[in-house]
Amino acid sequence: EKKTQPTPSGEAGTQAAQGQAASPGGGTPASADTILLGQVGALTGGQATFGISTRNGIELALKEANAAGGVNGKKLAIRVYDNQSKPEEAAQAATRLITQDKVVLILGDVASSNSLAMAEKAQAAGVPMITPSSTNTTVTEKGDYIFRVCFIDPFQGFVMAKFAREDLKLGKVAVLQDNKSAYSIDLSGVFTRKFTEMGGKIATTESYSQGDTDYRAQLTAIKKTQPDGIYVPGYYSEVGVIARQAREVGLKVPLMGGDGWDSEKLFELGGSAISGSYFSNHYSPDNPDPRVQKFIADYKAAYGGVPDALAALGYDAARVAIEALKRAKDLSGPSVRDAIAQTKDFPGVAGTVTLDEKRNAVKSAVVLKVGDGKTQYVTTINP
Amino acid sequence: MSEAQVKTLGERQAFAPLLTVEGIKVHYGAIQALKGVSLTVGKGEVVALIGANGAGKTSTLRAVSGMLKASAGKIRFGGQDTTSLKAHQLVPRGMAHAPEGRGIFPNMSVLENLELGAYLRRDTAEVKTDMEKSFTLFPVLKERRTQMAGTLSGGEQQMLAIARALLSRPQLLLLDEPSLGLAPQVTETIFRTLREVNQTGVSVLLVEQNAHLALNCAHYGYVLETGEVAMAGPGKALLESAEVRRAYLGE
Amino acid sequence: METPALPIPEARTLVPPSLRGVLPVLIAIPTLVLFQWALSGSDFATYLLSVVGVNIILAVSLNIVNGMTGQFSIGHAGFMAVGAYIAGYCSLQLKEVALSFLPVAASDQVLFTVALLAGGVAAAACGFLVGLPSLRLRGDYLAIVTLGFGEIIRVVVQNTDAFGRALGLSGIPQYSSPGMVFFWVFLVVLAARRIAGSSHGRSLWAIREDEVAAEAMGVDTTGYKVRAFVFSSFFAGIAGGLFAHFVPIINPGSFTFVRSMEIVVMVVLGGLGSTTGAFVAAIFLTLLPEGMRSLFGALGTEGSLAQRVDQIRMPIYGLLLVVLMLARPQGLFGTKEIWDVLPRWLPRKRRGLA
Amino acid sequence: MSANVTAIPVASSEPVLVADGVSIQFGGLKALTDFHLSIRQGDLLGLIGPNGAGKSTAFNVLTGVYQPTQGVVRVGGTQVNGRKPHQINLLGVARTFQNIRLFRALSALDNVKVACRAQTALHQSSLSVGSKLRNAAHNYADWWRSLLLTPGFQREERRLTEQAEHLLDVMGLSHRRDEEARNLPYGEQRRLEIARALGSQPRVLLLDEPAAGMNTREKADLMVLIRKLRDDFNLGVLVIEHDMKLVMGICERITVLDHGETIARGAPAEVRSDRKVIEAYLGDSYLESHGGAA
Amino acid sequence: MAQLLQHLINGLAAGTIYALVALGYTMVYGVLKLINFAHGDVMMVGVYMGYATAFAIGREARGSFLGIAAVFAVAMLGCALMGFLIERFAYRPLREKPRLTALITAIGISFALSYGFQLDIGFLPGASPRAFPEIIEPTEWLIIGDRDVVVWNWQVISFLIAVGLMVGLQYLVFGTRFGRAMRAVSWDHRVAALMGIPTDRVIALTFMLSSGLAAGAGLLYAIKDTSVSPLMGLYVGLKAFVAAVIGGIGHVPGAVVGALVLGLVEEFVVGYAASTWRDAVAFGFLILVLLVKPGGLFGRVAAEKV
Ligand SMILES: Nc1ncnc2c1ncn2[C@@H]1O[C@H](COP(=O)(O)OP(=O)(O)OP(=O)(O)O)[C@@H](O)[C@H]1O
Ligand SMILES: Nc1ncnc2c1ncn2[C@@H]1O[C@H](COP(=O)(O)OP(=O)(O)OP(=O)(O)O)[C@@H](O)[C@H]1O
Ligand SMILES: [Mg+2]
Ligand SMILES: [Mg+2]
Repeated sequence: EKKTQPTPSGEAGTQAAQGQAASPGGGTPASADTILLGQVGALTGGQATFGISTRNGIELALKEANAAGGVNGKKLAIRVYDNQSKPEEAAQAATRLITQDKVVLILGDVASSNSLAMAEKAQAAGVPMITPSSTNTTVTEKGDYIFRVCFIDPFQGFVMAKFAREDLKLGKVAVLQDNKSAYSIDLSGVFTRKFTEMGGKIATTESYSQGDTDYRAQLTAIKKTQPDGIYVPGYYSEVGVIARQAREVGLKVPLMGGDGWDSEKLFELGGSAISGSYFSNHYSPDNPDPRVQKFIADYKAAYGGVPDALAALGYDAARVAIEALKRAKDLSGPSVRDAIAQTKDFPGVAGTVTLDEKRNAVKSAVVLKVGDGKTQYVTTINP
Repeated sequence: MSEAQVKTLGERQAFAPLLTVEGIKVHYGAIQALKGVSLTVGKGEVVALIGANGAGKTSTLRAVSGMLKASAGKIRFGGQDTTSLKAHQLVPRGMAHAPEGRGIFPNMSVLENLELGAYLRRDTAEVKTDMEKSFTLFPVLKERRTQMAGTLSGGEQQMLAIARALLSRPQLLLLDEPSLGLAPQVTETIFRTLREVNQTGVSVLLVEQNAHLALNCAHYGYVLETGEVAMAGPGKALLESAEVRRAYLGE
Repeated sequence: METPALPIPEARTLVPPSLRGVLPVLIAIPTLVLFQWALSGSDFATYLLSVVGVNIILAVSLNIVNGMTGQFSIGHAGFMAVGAYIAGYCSLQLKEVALSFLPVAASDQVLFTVALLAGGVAAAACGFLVGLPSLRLRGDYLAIVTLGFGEIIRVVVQNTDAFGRALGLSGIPQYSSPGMVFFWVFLVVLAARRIAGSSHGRSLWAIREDEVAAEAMGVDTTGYKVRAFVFSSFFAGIAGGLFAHFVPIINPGSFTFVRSMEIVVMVVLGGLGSTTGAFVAAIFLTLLPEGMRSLFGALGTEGSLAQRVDQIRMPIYGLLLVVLMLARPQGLFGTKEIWDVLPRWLPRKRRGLA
Repeated sequence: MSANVTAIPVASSEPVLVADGVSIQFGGLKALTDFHLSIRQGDLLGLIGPNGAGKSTAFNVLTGVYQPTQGVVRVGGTQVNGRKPHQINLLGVARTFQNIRLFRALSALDNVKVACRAQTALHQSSLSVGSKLRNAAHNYADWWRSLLLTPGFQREERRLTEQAEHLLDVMGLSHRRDEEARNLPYGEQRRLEIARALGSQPRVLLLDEPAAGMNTREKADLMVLIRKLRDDFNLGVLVIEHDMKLVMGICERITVLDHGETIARGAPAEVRSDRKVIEAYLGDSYLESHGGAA
Repeated sequence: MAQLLQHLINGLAAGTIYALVALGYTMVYGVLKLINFAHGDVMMVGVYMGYATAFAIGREARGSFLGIAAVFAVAMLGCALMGFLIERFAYRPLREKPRLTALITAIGISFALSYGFQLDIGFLPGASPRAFPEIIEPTEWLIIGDRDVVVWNWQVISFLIAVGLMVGLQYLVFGTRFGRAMRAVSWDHRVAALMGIPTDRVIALTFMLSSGLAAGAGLLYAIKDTSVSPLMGLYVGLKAFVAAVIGGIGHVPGAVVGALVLGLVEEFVVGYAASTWRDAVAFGFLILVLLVKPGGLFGRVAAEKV
């Protein structure tokens, strides 16, 4: 027996949304002339820095928009909740934003499990959600209210495989993945597949857990296989130390990674050991585009330090949202959703955003080389 | 202060006062264990404290040695007000308490237990001779020197507790039911030792169920009833009193 | 005068004995239906109450092992994980199935119950395994085994493709409703109370008080400890299953040892051995962070402090635990139950009653 | 054979509890050597000896707390070496402890009920897998009965309560029914321990220094009580006690241990005048004050 | 072969750190029977104190002996003070209370510290991991072959410190008056007081010692792995606790041996089996040890005389 699946389709969700989020006609509890947005992110716990970077980026975008007159005369405000890097907390916070704070739109988390939990709630309630930096494919598959402004894991894995094989001309690469992070496992999977398809060889796959600080065992095991390079699709918080210890055990080959590497702290944590490594990213601070440079300057002024990719994506996601709010015919869920879906050629600091029918941004990726205290643009790879 | 009507039998031998307890009260949560107990122990005197189960004998000793804080009343020891002193501050002033339930350290050897008795003493050589003395008093302990105290039999533990208390060279020894669970012979040994110890000038405050033994040995005795002193008098006089014989000797 | 394990009150003539077993259920079901109906339409309350309910089940069930039996388990999240993953997996597999003779909603609930029970039974089986070492291990050593078990479960899940590895299981149908969650809350509380009042409960108390004496009085201490573990982990598994069906995403990060500690905190704060204490503490500690959110929310949305309120919550939570424990070291109700303690907190009433 | 204890014929002349050449060693220490003992229902026996002679150890071996290194312990004809204390208790052997071990936070009534409860459990008659499984199934089913509050279960609970109340009454503790055990005075705690032991409906009762901490008057009462219990419950009683008045006053036969070895055994009068016993245990002064043989 | 040797060295180095932290657990447990769950977090705070000191004294001073001494002194004294305060205000009031209550306050303090240090307000460092400045310049102490096996100076230093501390603490506990007092307090502090032992002071000193040790251990850890974060206490603390239990909690050499064994087990699981299963194997190993020896490798389950 098959049954008609009661997945929260757009229609069901719309009704719910009209019942709640949109009922005050776009007005928010704060006041009639403010539009309230919500963000859920990791502000505490192992992934806290990602949530905080994202928050800063979003905050910057809102400040700018408000300075420029807001949305149709209304000011923008945001409420940020912590999810402690746990999906149930993300779901709870999202539900609170939607039903208590009655936000018109929520901005999601970095970690895909948490964004997925939020997406379930947002989709069911018919409140649009944009995730700035969840790259896992499944997130936007939750429904038509869920969008993202970044590329997806398969693309990023492909980018690095291509770069390793064609630009660096590596033959044998070892993989060191973060077993606690779906993102890392995904990238490592795609990379492995693509790299072997292109004729390369995977020497070995080792793993660690987020929060570890001693990787010598894995690196010693990797060293035995004598690879030409090591793909470490993890977060900068671990990668920096991995680089140091790789040098310590005598591994001199280049390290490669993904956008999780992007942080100013990478240089601090990795010291000179990380120099000469490569990672794929959403944007390069080297990009001479004045918009990008202005963003970097503003960010530096507000928070100190060069914005990382998460901040840039948070900034872009917020701006995509704001633009859509301006275009939307009212502030109800479906209208905002439709407005977001129409986003096309939006000039973000982390690349141009065009949302495809799967609500994913189709963007090119850049490959950066880590230098002494800063990154250096190497190449752009298109989808 | 609800001072009870204390029935006093006979005259007390004159001793210079060492310990004076005045109207102390003790509470365990809502339960009032002592309702104003007063007693004195003289220098070189043996004083027995008898009474039924739950009368408050143990509580009295605990309050005296600082294990418990009295909620009212005054305690003077060796010419000082010690009411608010803690247990470990009373030891250097000459108080030793072999508590109810023996309180030996089961995971330490017999020897270490004894050494703890002399914890505050620095005169290593004399501690050695004192230790030898206790070994002559209680030969079993010498045999079991290295055994973990927790695996001693009940009686052996009691001997250990007393020997340990003596090792601090106290002026006043508080003993809580030292004969509990002891073979008759050992009980005798202990009481003989008590007398010997007393001969060397140590005062003893003794809690005992065996009223016969205790009062025989004591210069003076107090009878506690439900947290109050009901009777007091020289040991022999109490022993002869009809009330004591009926209530505590079962005659 | 109260006794810790309240015996079943005798000779309550109002209800015939044959009815007493089922009467609470007869009362509970319509109440819960009403409750469910009253909640419909308020999603946040629904969500929050579901979380509260799940935590109550966890705390009350852990109390059976930690409070009543005096064992020390700090791996409860592990059992919860087993229940969550097994039940979640079942539901994902059965998502497309419907029982043709029932309406869709009813069929869903039937399948959900099957999935829950599967999770509960799997957790109970694990509880059996973890209980076995209690034959040889005491106190803190047993505790560390339970902790180790919880961590092993996490690693196993993290390495199993069928369980979605680090990403976890998502898209689990949202079958849990507060009515359902609180039906299980009701069951666990009733079960815990009835165990406590029965000879089995007394045997558990006896083990907690003095294992040697209990054994000498004919109590099969090992058997009882294992049964306490089985019983308690069954409900933890159910709690996990309920949890999986409203979040509705589970990943290994939700079942860490910190989670286990949070449940232990609820039990101790409620008073070891007090079912109602665990109940109240679970409610309080679950709502506390959310309450702080509301409190801070009143500060508005502007300014950097307002943006950081969620970060400040957790350290405050930690300090509050210290303060609470210092203020009530014996826990909320000690080993007693709320109806034993409450009259004493209301002094005037007591005098009236006495 | 899963016979219920209560079904065993009363006043059998068969020994219930037998120790046959039991020895136990702790490291190098021989705590008990070649110990023999046989108790029938209705017997009132004494076990005495100096401190550390091995009396409590003998109790521990008889009740399964320690496993003997040599020898055999039998209860009702079954060898019980290797069984757990609770299994031995179910076969009809109950005890008290030298250092009181009550369930301190439980009410007096519940203390007794814990022991009463044992009678509803299955006897694990053999150590076979089948019997273990049956046992487990029974136990889990039993939990369900209490969860469902079946009428049978309620009846059982009432029976337990009545039984426990009766025992409290016998031991003169009725007024303490709902008091937490830790709040009872010492003497009453001792009596509660006996009441609890009786709860398991033993055929043999082992008392480890029941009079310790009692005054002379209370001891006299206890003597009467022990005799009464023996008669009313048709018990075999084995008492460890250092109070000679009590032991000599009530025991029919006495075994004397010293350094783990049995140095004498017989009627009180014989034991009392035994040279070895006087040397090892009683002391010469005892002889003086009690005027030698009776 | 070379690889095996390298793994051996890695494992011992990791175990050494666990050992240093485990010693603190074991000491507090030995005296109070309290699993001090905040121990790892105290260590974390100590590391941040050292971190701040290292910056305060400036880059040049760091490598010098005085500089290193300053970093260690500030961290260890600071932590000892913190340990004192925690004991005084969070544990002492609960000493007569059920054991679990102090455990809960320990958890509370652990939460407060580990989350508090994630804040980025004022002097607090923020959630992100930071690189610990190089106060001891890493140099190769021994090189075999073409860098097939490398032993670093800090590995040797840490190992020697751990072993030295183990011997020292063992002596302290079993060879000194203070140690005897500790053991007496551990069994029953009320009776210990009757021996004239100032129990409060003994417990406070034990706490201070254990906290100071934690800070020292944390600094060696930070030198070894260079990365410090507010959550480091949680991760290291848990492993060190496991190590202490493997060795028999409360047992000083046991803690060190247990830690070294744990470090080696983890290393070899990663090196020769599957790195994903490391934690499961570590805990599985723990459970196995306890099933065979219920008191840990060295601990004895206290013989209870009935
Ligand atoms: N820790 C405690 N908590 C609560 N009540 C207590 C405690 N200790 C003693 N009591 C109560 O205080 C009263 C006096 O007790 P105490 O131990 O001083 O009596 P005692 O004369 O030494 O009796 P015994 O002969 O049994 O040793 C008793 O009613 C007892 O129940
Ligand atoms: N678990 C054990 N480990 C080591 N030695 C033990 C153990 N249990 C008892 N012993 C030793 O065995 C001997 C006999 O002890 P037991 O307790 O049986 O003596 P007892 O006759 O009951 O003495 P008491 O009259 O003093 O209670 C003692 O020397 C004791 O030290
Ligand atoms: Mg007393
Ligand atoms: Mg004995």
